[in-house]
Amino acid sequence: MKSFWALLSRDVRLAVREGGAIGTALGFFLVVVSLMPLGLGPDLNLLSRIAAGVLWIALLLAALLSLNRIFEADHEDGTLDVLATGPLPLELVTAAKSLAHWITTGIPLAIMAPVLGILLNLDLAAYPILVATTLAGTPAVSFLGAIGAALTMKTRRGGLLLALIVLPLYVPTLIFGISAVSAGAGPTGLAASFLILAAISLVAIVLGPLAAAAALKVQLQ
Amino acid sequence: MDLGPHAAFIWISYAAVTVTITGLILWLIADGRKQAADLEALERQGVKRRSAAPGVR
Amino acid sequence: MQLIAEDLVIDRGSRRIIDGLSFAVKAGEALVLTGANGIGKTTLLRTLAGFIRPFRGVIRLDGGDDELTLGEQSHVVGHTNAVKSSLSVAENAGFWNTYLDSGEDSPSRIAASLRHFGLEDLSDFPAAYLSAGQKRRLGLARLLVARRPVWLLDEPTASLDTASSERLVAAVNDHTSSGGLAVIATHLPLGLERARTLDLAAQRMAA
Amino acid sequence: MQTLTQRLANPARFMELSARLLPWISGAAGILLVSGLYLAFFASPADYQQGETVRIMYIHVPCAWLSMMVYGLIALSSFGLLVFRHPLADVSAKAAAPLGAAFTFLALLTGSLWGKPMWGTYWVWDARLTSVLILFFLYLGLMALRSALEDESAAAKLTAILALVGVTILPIIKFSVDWWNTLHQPSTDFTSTVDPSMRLPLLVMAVAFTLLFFAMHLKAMRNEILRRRVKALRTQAVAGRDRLAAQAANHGAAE
Repeated sequence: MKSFWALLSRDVRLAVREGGAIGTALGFFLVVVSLMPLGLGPDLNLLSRIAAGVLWIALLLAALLSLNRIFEADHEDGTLDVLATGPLPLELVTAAKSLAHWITTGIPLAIMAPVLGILLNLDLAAYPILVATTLAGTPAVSFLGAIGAALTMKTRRGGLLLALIVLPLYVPTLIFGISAVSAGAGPTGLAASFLILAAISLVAIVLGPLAAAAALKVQLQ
Repeated sequence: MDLGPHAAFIWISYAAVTVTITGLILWLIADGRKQAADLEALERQGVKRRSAAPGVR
Repeated sequence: MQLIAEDLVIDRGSRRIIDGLSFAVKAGEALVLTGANGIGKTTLLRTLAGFIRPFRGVIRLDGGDDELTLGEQSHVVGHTNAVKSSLSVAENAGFWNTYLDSGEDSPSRIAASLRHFGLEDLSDFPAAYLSAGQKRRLGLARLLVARRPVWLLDEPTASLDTASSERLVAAVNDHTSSGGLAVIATHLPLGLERARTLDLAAQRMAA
Repeated sequence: MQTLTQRLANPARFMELSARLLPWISGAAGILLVSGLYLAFFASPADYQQGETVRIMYIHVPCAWLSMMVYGLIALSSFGLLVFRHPLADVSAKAAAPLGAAFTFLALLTGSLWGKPMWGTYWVWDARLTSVLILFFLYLGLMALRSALEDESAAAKLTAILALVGVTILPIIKFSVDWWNTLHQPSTDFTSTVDPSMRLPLLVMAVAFTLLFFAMHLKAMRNEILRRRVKALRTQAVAGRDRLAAQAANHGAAE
């Protein structure tokens, strides 16, 4: 357990100190959301109707950008070899690294989402729901994304390939994330989609590290 | 002073500008102190500059 | 304690790299792997570490911890240093200490390992400032940060100067004399004590 | 005769000069700011259309002005770096970027707070706001590019290229956003005419903010120069404090 915390806190510290990755993901999120009105026209009623979808898609794309660094940097400098011979099973190594990715990318993006809601004239009542659903949904983004990151760790043009592999896996998160925010469903519908969203994340937290560790074992050969 | 029905927006605007600029100024001062202290610590340890201005390449 | 490999056959892709290799390294011994580039030294070390599954044959550590794999009882030093440039020298060593070893007396152990490789005055500097040789030494300091009975070193003297190589040799000698064992791939004669040489080229000729 | 920029080329002389200049600029900015605030709140009338909210203009307009001026300064510094290789040009560009981004952010924020009472929503995709938003992105891009590059002299040149590309494309962006906006809705232009009674406080505030920026910019440049000295000394120190290298050198001398 001590090793797990050591790895988690080291990854968070590296992300904070190197800073670039978090800032780039947030900036990308902002730019993608701002491009939407330029493409669709500045009609505020239209924008507020599609706000939830735009925010979720932009959030997924922004998170996607930072995924490939989860294992790549550690592979390049040989850290991954040493981590693999450590006392921690590889499944927990991938779990710690996915969790660190969620803390340094998922949480900042979730906090940023309502700020960008202003640009899309999102209904004020939807803000708490938006934060809650993005926080509940983004673990799936990091933990499923780690699978793609492990699979494409050694490939050239890994970023594009990663998007191709991982985006289909995000479909359930996207559907229930949006249906929770587009409040038309009413309180019971809202609770249902929120619970399903959390369940998807829980499945991802279990599945992601297992699959990513299996992929890493092949990659380390 | 009566600023009408939208006084809150005026106050928030001024507060936001004040907080941001004050924050920047404080950060600049703190950063300046830190760099000066680092420089002094290095010089006290006997590391000397080789040329007049190696700071700028 | 004894590291034993029996009738080892290792394939990489469709190429057979190692064919029917057997050897044993006893506690207190260092085995030096020699042979030209591409002969399979790195492959053999990565197989011992457990990254590559051999096509045939057995690798085992007699007298080791039965609950751990050989890799988990080994220090593996490859061509890369596993050093993060935005962490300081001390933070790098400290991380590997906590991650690899949960034992006590961590601070003194970290300090001793940095001192052994001549980095003690640099411990507060970010590793980004280090030269290639200094980074290599920081990578090697990992060997002393946590106690492990088996050392698997792949070209450990790469980018080291003479004085630094001597420190590495001293570390390996200390390790073997206190009952550890080491397998080292290298081109250069290192002057190790209690060392045997295994020439992979000759081995291949024999097979 | 030397020009001012030539005399400033030596960082040591710049440090000396800026240390003498900084208190005066800060003091002037402070005095102007206080008098500007007095004029803005007590010596100017409420707008007959917008009421008291027009007082947001006295900080919004200076921030919007600075957002453009600072980008111009960065472009100018970048030009100075790429063409004349002026040693302080990159220090100036690097120090200005976060300050410019902050003022652009404040222009957007105060604009949005000004808009809420007028339009009933915090954000409308008005041509002017949209252009400033894109300017903000350009700032973010500059800072992100610099932070992503480790080699400082390469980072300096590459960000300078990006800044010059940005300043070239900016008018095209402005034009296209205006065009996009007229496609969809009539322009909501609300600052076209400024009543003479508001002109003086606005002018004072604009000058105060500009001086404030220059004071902060000077300080940030001084910090940056110090940071580079520290970095150079550290690099030197790492070589000097290597025990093994020192030992090897002693051996060499003894033999």
